[in-house]
Amino acid sequence: MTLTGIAEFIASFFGLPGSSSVWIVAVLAAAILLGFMLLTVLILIYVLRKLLGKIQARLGPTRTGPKGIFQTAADALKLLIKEDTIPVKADRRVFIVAPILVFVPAYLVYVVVPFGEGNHFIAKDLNIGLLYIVAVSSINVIGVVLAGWASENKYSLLGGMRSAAQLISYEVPQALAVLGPVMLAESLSMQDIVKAQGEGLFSWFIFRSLPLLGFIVFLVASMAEINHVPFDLPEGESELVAGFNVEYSGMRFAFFMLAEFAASFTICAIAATLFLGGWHSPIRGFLDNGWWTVFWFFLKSSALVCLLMWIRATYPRVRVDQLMEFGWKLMIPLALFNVLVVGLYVALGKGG
Amino acid sequence: MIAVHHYIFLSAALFAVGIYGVIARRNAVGVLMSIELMLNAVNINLLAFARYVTPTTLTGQVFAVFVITVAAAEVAVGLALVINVYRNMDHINVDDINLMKW
Amino acid sequence: MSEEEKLENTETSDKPLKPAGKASPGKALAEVTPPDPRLLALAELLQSTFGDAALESVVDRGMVTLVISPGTLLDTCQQLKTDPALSFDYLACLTSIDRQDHLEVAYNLRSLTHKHEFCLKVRLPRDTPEIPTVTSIWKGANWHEREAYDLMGIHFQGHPDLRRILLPDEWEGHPLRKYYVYEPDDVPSEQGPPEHLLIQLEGVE
Amino acid sequence: MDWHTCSFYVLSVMILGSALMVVSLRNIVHCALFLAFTFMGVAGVFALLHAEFLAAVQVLIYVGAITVLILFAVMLTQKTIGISLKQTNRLAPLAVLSAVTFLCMIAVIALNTTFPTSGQHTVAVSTQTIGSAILGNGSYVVPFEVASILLLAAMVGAIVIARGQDN
Amino acid sequence: MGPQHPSTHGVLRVILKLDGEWIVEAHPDIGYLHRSFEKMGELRTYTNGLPLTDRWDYLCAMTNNLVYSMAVEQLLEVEVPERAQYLRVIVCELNRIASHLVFIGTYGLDLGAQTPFLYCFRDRERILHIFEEICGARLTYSYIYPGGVSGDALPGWLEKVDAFLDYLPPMMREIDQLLTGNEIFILRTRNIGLISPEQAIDWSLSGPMLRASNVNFDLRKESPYQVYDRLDFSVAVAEQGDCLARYHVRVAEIGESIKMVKQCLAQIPDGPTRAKLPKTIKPPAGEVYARVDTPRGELGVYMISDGTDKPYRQKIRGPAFVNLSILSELLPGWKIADAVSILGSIDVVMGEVDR
Repeated sequence: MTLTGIAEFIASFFGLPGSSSVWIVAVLAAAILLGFMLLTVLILIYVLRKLLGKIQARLGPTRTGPKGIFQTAADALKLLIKEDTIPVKADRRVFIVAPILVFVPAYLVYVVVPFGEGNHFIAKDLNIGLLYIVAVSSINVIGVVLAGWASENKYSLLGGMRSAAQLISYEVPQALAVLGPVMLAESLSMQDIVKAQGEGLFSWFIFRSLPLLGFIVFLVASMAEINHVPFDLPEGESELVAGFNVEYSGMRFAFFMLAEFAASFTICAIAATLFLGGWHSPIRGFLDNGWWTVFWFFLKSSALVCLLMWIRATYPRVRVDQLMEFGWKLMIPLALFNVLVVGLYVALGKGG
Repeated sequence: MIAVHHYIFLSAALFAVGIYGVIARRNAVGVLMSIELMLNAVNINLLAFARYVTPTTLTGQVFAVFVITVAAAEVAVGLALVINVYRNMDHINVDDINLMKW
Repeated sequence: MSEEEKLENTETSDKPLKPAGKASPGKALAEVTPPDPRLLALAELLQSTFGDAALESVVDRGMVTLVISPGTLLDTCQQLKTDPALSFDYLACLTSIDRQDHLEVAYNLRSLTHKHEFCLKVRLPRDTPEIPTVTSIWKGANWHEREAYDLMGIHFQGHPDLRRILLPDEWEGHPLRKYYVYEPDDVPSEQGPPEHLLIQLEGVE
Repeated sequence: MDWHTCSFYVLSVMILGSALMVVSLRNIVHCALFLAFTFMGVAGVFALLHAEFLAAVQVLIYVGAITVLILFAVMLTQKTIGISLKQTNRLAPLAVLSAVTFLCMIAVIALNTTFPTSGQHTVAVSTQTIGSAILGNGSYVVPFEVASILLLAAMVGAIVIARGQDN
Repeated sequence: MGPQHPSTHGVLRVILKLDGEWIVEAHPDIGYLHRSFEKMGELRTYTNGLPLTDRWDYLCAMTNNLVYSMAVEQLLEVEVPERAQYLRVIVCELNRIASHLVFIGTYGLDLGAQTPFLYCFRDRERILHIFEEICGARLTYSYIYPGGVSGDALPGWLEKVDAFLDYLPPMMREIDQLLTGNEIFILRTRNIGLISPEQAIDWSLSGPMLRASNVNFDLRKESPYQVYDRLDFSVAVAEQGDCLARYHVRVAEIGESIKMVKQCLAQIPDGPTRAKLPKTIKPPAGEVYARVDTPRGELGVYMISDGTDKPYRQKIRGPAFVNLSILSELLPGWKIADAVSILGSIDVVMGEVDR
């Protein structure tokens, strides 16, 4: 009942040439991933608002449906219906392309995320998995800059440039932080990394070598990458009103929101895979096969998502030059140090 | 089946577009972009040969990596020059940047 | 003009040092509160230092008031601030008053070191309300003076940025002037109120 | 007409199309956008040639960094975009001529020569093999170091030039 | 930063001249909320002029009523009964706590932290509930009348205040942990918008703005009015004079206010809550400058009576009006993001700036 089976069935059903089943598998996988992503984003937004409500001693959405579960669906519908205005002076084509350029990378990363054991829980286990993630996530910088530039207004251009600078300066520590697990697992492919963390809780990469350092560097750099709260400069409401997406409304604005939330889930998923042993259970061998692996994976990534939301509720915003300084003067040296330590750990481990 | 010469046509075409861009483009940044196109054409060729002519060794791919690094360095310096020219002469029109000292 | 006279004599009786709490009509309830000795001492000190310039000095209901002529304002304030015995380094409030036959500016000064305060008043002729600015001495006076100019029309010579602060720039007239009654349809022009308003405010010349 | 050939043609159309756009459009920002599409197309071709590592590196460096650098440069030289002046100078016909002659020359050479294509299947190219190829024993360690020094020099040079004399 | 800017606490426009990210010049442009209370004051009698005072500083209406009533009482030289004075101090200090809570909440919001805002407003709700019970209104109380207070404390009201005072400290610790210990908050506020003591005195700042620049001057201590001389409390002073110091001074003041109200509850005597005053108040001619220490600084009323039943002139000295005037000298040299933080730390209420 694997995907390829379904693909052959469809190929034969429509009488297409046998070899094209490869295409159909790709299309099917893409559709499933897209559906999965939209679903997670919907659930994520709902959980975020409920959790924020809880932390801030208020209720969160309760109107739409029992306990407000249809709230995000209502929001999405509202955004769909709202009229898509394009500023007159704006550069139409670039204005339309920009949100797509921001949304597509967040979606492409899902290809490599290992949801469970075996390769029917992963779209395509590329052997350059991690490098692919870093490469793809560097595309949205163009989208952000173009979005800022296309809406022809001073505030959004400044917001666009500022967030592009932020994204670039935090890409470096993120890529370096990712090197830790790669060295420990001696492979870029995500499944191998997860397999290397097989032996129970203390084999996870978060504890190996200098505990927590790589994990914290990666998480903070990724939070800056997706403009999460302490670093949400582009939407710094109090200074530049709503940064680069000030001119967007309706469906296009939904693209930006979708990309942001999808990216926040992927960040947690990758962090869980790299540092918290992906789909392995904490106790060696216990419930470690088949559908249970998917359960562990979601448990860990949703725990991380809740952590992110908690941080979103408590931290104020950082000033832009502090952000840059923090990025260049603290994060990159820390990431380099982490690579050094893990390198020593691996070399000693192998040599000793 | 796709053979080597298909890839060579592709890279030659890309290279030709690059040449046209370098010569005909008035804006300095446009010229830099065309140079990038030419370098990419070279890369395609390298990898095509690596794939078809010497599939066992990876020299082609290693060379491609070096070409990419050189290209990155070249763009960085080129754009720095362009910005400096813009700062002094308030335009980056390649035809008018012809005097050695301004 | 009866109300006018009554106002006049209570205000500018020329006895230099009037005991406070003078029983005046209409205050039958509370007994006369004995003047606070500290206030008397302060009034004494001010009288001695500015004897000549001071037109009069009044201690009334917990506040010492010293009236001086506009000409001597700047150096009096300078001395008030720098003189170690006085050291009035804090300008609490600057009030502009329209006394119908003349304008007044009251400076409430306070010394944070000696913890005493008093009110310095200056009288200005109605048609040319000109007075030097004190922003050079207390920067805090900047906005107070702009407000006085905006609402009362007192011109402060040498003020760094004398323009309207509260009202829109193209506003005519100065609302806090006594005759100023703003009816939306008949905005009074600078030279004075429209005729039909005159009867209400009989005090105006 | 298996998926290999058809995706090759799709990709090459995409590359050549957007490359032509890059050199012909008036608005420089649109050119930069099409440049990004060209690079992605080229990355696709690399993947076709079983060089996944190169494809990822291409996307990371070209699309992620160089295009953004060009966009930043374009935005800094803002005035020239406003008036989209005639983008091609009087050498245009000559340029077309030289490009076409070059293309025909290469085509003729490519058709006549028979390349010694060896039939074996490519070795499974994984990051390990490339890593050892670059840094392993008896391989390209020296050029690698030279390349890194070159990058350093370029970085320092760019910063010094771009900073200008103001500080 | 136009009048509708989300972080300018009301309708304040600051014309900023920028050089890239840095502010070169700043000219606050006020007057959008100008209702000319001073002119209206002159057209109303002493008693029905009081409801006007609630609209000056709408976050701390009790102190406005207090200063207006004290001015009239000084003119009449009438003595307010003990119980009324204690009730006045209780109510003013509670209002101070409420106003400081609003400051902490909005300041956190300015810098991006949403949670403290909701915590502060939840606690402030309880204070407003207590006020509603004693004077019927949540914001515009008109509770303190010339000569005393409008209504005596209902049975059980004092116990409610006591219960609130026990409820507040743990909540304050919670808010404290959220903001004070937060290193990003400290990063955004430490030595930003520095005001030296001389500068503060020269620009005649008052209240937390003055005390945060190491100038120990509090009207409640210097010239104690009502029953403040019978309460022992310490004046919260900080040295650095930056946004963080101003924040700490205000948080410390809440603690002090809790202590004061507790002592008032202990010492409050029984007795009448209003002095006998004639139907229409006609104070003898004269001039008086009454002043009170509000959460924003020294609120003063320079009242002149000419023997009639309407004040001849009523000048309102708004603390935030003066505190804001330093902005044009304070902002240049900082960045836009700092401008938001500095403006927030001044705790401006446009009502009494524009009058």
